[in-house]
Amino acid sequence: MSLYILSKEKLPAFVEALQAGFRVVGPVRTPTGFAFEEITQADQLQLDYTTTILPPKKYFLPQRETLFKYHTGSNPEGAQSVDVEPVFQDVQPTVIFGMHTCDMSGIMLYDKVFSEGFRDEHYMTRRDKMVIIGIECLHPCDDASFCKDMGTLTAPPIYDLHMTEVDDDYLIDTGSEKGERLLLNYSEAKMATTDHMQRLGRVLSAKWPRFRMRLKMSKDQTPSLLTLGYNAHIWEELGERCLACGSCTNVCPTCFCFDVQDELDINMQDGERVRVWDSCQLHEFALVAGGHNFRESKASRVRHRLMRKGKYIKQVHGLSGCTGCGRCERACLVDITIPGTLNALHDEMKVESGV
Amino acid sequence: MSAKPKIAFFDFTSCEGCQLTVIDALQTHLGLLDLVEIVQFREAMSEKGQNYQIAFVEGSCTRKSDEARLLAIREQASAVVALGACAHLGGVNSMKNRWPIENVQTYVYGQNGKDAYESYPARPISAVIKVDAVIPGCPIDRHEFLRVVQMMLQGRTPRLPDYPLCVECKLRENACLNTLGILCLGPITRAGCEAICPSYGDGCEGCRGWHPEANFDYMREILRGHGLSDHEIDARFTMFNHYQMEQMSGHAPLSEAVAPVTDTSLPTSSFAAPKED
Amino acid sequence: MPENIKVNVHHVTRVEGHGNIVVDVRDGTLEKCELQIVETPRFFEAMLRGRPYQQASHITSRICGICAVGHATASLRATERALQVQLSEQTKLLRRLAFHGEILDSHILHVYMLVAPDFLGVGSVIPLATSHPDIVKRALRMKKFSGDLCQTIVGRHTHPIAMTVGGFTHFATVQELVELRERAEALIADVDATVELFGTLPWPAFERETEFIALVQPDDYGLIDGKIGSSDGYELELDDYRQVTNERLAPHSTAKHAAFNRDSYMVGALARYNLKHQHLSPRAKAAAAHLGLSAPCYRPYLNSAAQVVEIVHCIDDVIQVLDTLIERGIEREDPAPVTLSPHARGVGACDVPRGILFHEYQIGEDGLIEEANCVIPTGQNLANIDRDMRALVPSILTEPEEQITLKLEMLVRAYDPCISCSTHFLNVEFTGK
Amino acid sequence: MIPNLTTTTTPRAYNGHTSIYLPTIATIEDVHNETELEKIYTVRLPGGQNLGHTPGQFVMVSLPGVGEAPISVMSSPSRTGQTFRLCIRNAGDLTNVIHQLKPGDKVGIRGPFGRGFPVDLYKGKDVLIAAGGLGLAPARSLIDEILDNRANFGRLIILYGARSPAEILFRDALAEWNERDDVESLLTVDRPDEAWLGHVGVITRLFEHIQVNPYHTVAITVGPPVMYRFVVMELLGKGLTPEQIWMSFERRMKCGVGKCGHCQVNHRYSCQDGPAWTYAEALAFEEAL
Ligand SMILES: Cc1cc2nc3c(=O)[nH]c(=O)nc-3n(C[C@H](O)[C@H](O)[C@H](O)COP(=O)(O)OP(=O)(O)OC[C@H]3O[C@@H](n4cnc5c(N)ncnc54)[C@H](O)[C@@H]3O)c2cc1C
Ligand code: SF4
Ligand code: SF4
Ligand code: SF4
Repeated sequence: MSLYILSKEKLPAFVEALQAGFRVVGPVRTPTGFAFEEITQADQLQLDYTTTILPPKKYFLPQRETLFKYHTGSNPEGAQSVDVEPVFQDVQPTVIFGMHTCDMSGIMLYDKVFSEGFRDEHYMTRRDKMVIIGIECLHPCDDASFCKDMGTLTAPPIYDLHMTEVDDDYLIDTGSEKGERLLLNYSEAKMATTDHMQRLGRVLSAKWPRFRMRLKMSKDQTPSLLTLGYNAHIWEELGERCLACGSCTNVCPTCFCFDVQDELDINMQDGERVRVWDSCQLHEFALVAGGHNFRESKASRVRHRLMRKGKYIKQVHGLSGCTGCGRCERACLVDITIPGTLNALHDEMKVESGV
Repeated sequence: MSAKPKIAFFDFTSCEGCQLTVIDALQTHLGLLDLVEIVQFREAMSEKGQNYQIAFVEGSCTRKSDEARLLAIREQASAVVALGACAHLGGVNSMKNRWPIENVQTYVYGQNGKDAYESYPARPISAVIKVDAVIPGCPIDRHEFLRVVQMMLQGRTPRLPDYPLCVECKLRENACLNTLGILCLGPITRAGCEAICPSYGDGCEGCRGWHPEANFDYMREILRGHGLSDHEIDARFTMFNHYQMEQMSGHAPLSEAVAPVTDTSLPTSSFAAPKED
Repeated sequence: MPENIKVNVHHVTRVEGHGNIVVDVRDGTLEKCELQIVETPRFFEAMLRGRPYQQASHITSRICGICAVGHATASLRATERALQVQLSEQTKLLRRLAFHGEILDSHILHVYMLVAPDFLGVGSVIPLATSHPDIVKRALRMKKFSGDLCQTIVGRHTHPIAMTVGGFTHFATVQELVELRERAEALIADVDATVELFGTLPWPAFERETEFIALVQPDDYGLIDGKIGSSDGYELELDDYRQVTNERLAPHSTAKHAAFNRDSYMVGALARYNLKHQHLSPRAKAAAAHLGLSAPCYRPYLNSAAQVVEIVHCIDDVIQVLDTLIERGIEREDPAPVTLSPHARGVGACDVPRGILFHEYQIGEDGLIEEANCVIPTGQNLANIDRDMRALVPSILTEPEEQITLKLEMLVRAYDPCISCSTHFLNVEFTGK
Repeated sequence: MIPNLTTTTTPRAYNGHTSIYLPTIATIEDVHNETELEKIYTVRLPGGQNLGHTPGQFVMVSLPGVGEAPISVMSSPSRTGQTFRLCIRNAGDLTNVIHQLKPGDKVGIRGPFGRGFPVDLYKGKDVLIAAGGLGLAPARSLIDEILDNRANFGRLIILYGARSPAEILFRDALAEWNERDDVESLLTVDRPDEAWLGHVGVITRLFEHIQVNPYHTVAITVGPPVMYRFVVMELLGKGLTPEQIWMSFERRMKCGVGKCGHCQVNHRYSCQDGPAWTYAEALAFEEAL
């Protein structure tokens, strides 16, 4: 599609214009960092943010989401009656500003998960109303990032608009017609000139050396590394350390597992069935009636997470289960990290194979 | 629906904050009164019915004479629910257990304290009678209270979350206090309060008790990283859970560290105890 | 006149904690008349020994679920005075808001749910929900506001979270304060209706002259810090609180009673009213007039009326403090620094719903608490309740026993005793049966 | 490639959208006390609509206000008209409340879900079914389907292990199978009582009493997780290949439609690609057994 240019000072006007027709979400400053939140005033938007605790996935799959409402009662003869009515929560025109490339990769996976097989209309109806405006990462968020290793340092093809900061302007690529229309209708963006494009090229090529590689292997090798390392010693060590707190999965832009619970009104007749984020790191996750737990040890759960991130998700959906965003590493209080684990596994396997 | 189930509230050694939370729950959920009939609630009413099916017991058992009352409640009720940390864990009351009981009696009440103020080490009520369900917390969470009542009315056994508080804390997108230099016991504490303390900037103190997989060794490592001494770590671990830590390790945490225990003459605080006339 | 009367109220209800009233009249003479405390002792002072000072306010708020903010405040003040902490103006204002939230919550609970049923002839607030739904709904509405006020500032009322040594760990946004301000304003109709309702109640006429003690501050109805004032004309520094709560041997009893200038004194809303009514808000003054209060007032039953007056005052003050804060804006401040030194002592005092409360700590250089003492309002009031009962009983001996019992129970309840605050009692009578 | 035999349901539409989580409200027509722990429910969908399942598939049964759980369909397709049957053990929270239901009460039903047993693949073969405990309920669906199309199959061997005589399911059916010449059925209990005259011991003990032709046999085993490893060893010992052995996996399930992640076995979802698997498939998954 086409490249446009919008000067930085015109951005607030764009945001304000959008607010008339959309809920506008973007990174804002919090007392301790940044978070994706609804923007009420244009100047809250912090496009030069580093990272957030929760990825923007919370707007795509809310922490707690109502699936349907129910009403139970009884008819005059005493027979039970039950009515159910589906709920599609948070389906409203929404513009999400400033998604980093890694987080867009997470949403690309979500789109597959919830549309393939049984189509999850709760997700899809919400998704249809979303406009994604990405922002090109020009600097690593911090030392925990390993997006370059995971190949997510460039924008995946799911954005409607994608912005790159070039001096005092944003160069904006349009990823969809919807995006282009939005840009033209709500902002003063102009077509980019050759000069702009040259500057963009310089900015993009200059960014790569700023990012370092952390993995001792390429991302394409992780599935086989994990297959070989299924019974490696490292899992026991990590299992010992792990707090089983699930922080790593909750902050992960590709984790989507959920629990389903019923909530009951005080009248004991009406209520809602909701889904809430769940984590495979928790003891109960694979426990079944009779007390058998398919992942009893923390070691098996830590391994399962790494398997999912580095192998299983790729097997099923063809996309990497890890975006290299580094959030799990920042969240973990006992320093269990994906690069650290994969590298240790790599070393252990090398020793084992005598290489 | 048939006759409303009758419920009763009882208090033992406690601050009555949990009962107060029940009263507060009525602010938003007056409908509770349509579901159950409250027949005893000393803090809020004069009527005293003896005919109850569910007994909510607040407070720890801290003296021999409490036991008979607890047994009588157990005898009458078809279900006993421990209301709050005092009843569930022993709670703050168990902090005194690190000393011989005479030590605390005389410290606060002078040399006569031993005789005038009956007491023994604080215990959760489950140490005395069988408990069917627990509503943890200091104080309890009012929504959890309502949920437990509803579940019991549905004929279900209320179950507690078995995972750490960090789960709920992350869902609220709190910045982790332990990474900001504020101590938090969230990683070892049972969830269910929606991480209310970390959400208000103060570390979790473990009032809901430990979750079954609590990793004490690495929690200690985290706290040592804050520069805490072992004594301070034990002080944090035992604010609500002295009884549990003692049961787990077989000895009263912190007890060696306190001088008066080795001192055979019992301490009388010039500071706190009333003067002898 | 009946010759023998035995009143034995086992566990006075609708008070916090456990107390028994025992009256024994034999051959027309009063043999025994006392409020027995059967609450289990809790040993908080002993428990505080060896704890990091940061834990103190969280531990001591668990002394009492109703006065949790009060205990936390007194505890923080004791720690802060021991560790030479200077509070910012914003911290003081925010604490004042949380404190008012608690006073409101406690007073509303007490007058509506614990006292009103007596006058409306029911056993509790629960039948009241059917017989007088408007009254109950109003009470719950007002309570919800006070609860939400505490929640906004400190996380919750019972066991406040965000109050810490030197300041706060959480800051409400100005937007939240603006919303509270609007709700407070809207609540004034309910407050007026409360004054109206309690203005119609027939308070018993019983009267007994006594000494009143409360915290006093120049030009303010302040409830945190200040000096200790007595209606007998004394004023003492907080550090001298032991002189006030001093224990003496009462002539008729072997137990010790807290007494200062006389053989007993009263603390609480009525004491505060008597000592500093001139600093009440104009609307609170009008309410006092409507409720038949005028200083000095020696009618203990009117303690509940004084609480209604304080409800009015607190709402007015909440609005004023909110205005100040909204205008200043809220700044996220780190807690003020502490200075540790060997055996540092500090006294903290505040006037909680039931009266003046003292905490005193000695903190070592290692930050661990070495000694602790807490003196609670109900403990101070017990001697006065005893004397009131002794004065009251002879005048009502001709009435039916249920009436006597009810009047005695109502008297005890008027003091709003918070017996579960049994850190330690100074004057418990454990006379054998 | 794993064949995917999933049948999709048509969930109710709302504003043109559908929710895969919305149950259809069905009526309980009959409740039969089978044992102390198990009850059999006859369920009718609105309008007597046919469930349209294959043996080994399951439905998500829910009680709004309590929760939802996967339950295998006990009826065979051949015996499913306007109603179908579920055999439900009181195993926990939801099932305990389900056990309090009476005829006329409502339950939510979603499904059928998952890959059942590929009956067509079994045609012309000898079929050996080894069921442990509650595993006989899903197995029953297959057994009845075979019995109702008896000519299409070779021998039918049913091995069933129950914990104790009191826990034996489907006594009537067992008696009937015993009577028939075209069914070989053997029953054992782990813990006999005084009156028990039959086989004693775990289910694997029954294998010494049967002979199979490994070239013509498929084996289906359903039971508690601990059972599979031992049954599979017996079957391999009789010369069956991993491809000839089918098993059904119980996993925790919260959605039934391959989203919630609970039922994952390695990268596979048990609710979609299972619960029926061949042992050959399972061998590729470290997590399967
Ligand atoms: C494909 C499939 C088919 C099935 N078919 C049948 C069938 O035909 N008949 C039948 O009766 N059952 C069947 N089940 C099993 C049935 O789904 C479970 O028995 C049911 O989910 C139990 O749910 P519940 O709500 O009653 O138990 P819950 O009490 O909710 O338990 C649900 C799960 O949580 C675990 N759990 C959670 N918290 C705790 C805790 N604190 N302590 C212990 N355990 C805990 C339980 O062990 C159990 O696994 C099948 C399961 C699957 C996967
Ligand atoms: S964040 Fe760390 S400690 Fe917590 S579950 Fe994940 S790996 Fe374990
Ligand atoms: S658990 Fe806490 S709030 Fe509840 S009674 Fe005990 S000390 Fe009070
Ligand atoms: S603040 Fe506490 S509860 Fe929250 S994530 Fe950190 S350790 Fe866990």
